Amino acid sequence: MTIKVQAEDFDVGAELVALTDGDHGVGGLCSFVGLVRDMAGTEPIGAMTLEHYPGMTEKALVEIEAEACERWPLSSTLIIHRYGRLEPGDRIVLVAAASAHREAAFDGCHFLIDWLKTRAPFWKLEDTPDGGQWVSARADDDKAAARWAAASDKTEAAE
Amino acid sequence: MTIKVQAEDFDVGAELVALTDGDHGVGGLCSFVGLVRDMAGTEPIGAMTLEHYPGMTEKALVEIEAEACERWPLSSTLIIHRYGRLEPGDRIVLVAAASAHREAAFDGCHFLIDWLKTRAPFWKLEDTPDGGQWVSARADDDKAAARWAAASDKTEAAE
Amino acid sequence: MKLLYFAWVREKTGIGEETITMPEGVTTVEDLVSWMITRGGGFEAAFADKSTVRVAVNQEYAKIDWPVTDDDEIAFFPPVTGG
Amino acid sequence: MKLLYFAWVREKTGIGEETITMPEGVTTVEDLVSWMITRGGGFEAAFADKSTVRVAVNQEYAKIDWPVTDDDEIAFFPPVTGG
Repeated sequence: MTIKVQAEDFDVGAELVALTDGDHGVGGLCSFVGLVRDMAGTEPIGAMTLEHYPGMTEKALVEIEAEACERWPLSSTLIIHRYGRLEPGDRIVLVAAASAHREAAFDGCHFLIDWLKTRAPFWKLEDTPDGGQWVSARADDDKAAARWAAASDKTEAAE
Repeated sequence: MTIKVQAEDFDVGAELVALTDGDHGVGGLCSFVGLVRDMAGTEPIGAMTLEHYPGMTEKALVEIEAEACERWPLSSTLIIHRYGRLEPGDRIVLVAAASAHREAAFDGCHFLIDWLKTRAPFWKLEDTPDGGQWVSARADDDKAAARWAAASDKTEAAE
Repeated sequence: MKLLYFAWVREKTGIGEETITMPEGVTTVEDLVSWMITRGGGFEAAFADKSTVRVAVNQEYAKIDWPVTDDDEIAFFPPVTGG
Repeated sequence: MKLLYFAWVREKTGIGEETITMPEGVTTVEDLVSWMITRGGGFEAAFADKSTVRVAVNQEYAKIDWPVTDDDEIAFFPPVTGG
């Protein structure tokens, strides 16, 4: 259960190896890396700046990890999210989930990034030819997160 | 579109970095690492040996990658699978898919491992306290793979 | 109470952080937002479309009817767009 | 034709690879499997439950009615369990 909110880049390989190192009960490790694209829709972007809410951001990520661990049998999870100025090709975020079972690793990892995108206090400001533009929240992201909420409701109803 | 079938271990970080390096159209990279567990069901295992069909294995993996790239807008994919003797904690397989979009990266990666598990000619022999035991195909794996087959049928019907 | 503003809410209000004494008559998040608008200028602009502003009280997302006290840390920001 | 055996099919037949002349009367995968069983011993044991054996002709999965020729590479193996 690792959370890092940092300006610096991270080493994907080292982080993933550390996540399962010495735990021989792990059968699968799923990870997702989000990267800065050089396009925002049809507009080229030169760079972006990620703002966050120190304190609440970490707290929100801890809650998202705890929720994932409650829903799936995960042996370890990881969220690393950067802030500050980033350029196209730069890594923004790494989330990962390890489990004895493949499906739990996939679902746990997918849930981490979907919930992070709608719940963790980060805001993107993109440098476009027309100047800095705050990225709008995407309906698709809400939809992706709602999928997991529905699954949770079902679980609760069944209990 | 990289395929490697090898006895040696691989460097997850280096492989994933190489997969998106210089491609600033990539927004998401999803990967899955399969590892040797120290238990097979309730039985402890000391090690396992992976047998494969040189020639057909590579061919099957190329077909699985091609199918993934046909179904989702993936900018790159990777499959590395080991053979030979492996011990608990050892990496067996790495699959990864990069895309402009998060959902395509997740689906592409998930598809790669699900189809690999039911279509790529590899066979596991586990060292158990009762001697070497060939692992039986799991109904769960067939079910996981069938999910994607159904999705494909739907696509075809809609065309 | 400590007030924090992020992203374009911060740009519109023109400040990132301030400490104020809880205005008279304010007991909920909704009251506080109504008071914000009476401040005029950048504050009025920031809260012109209330549906686009999210609120956190003591670093937890809060609904409009959430109670607030003078000891609280209250943050205003747009829907999040990280990841 | 070149015949290959993998995993427990290989263990039961006792060989990994052999080259034979296509037996008389064999035109499909099904004919070849029937002929295998007539070889007796380990071959009979390997094909005792045909539903557990998969076949590939020239490195492509093949159904029971697939035609075979003397130039083919034909492999017999259990359902795959990699990954």
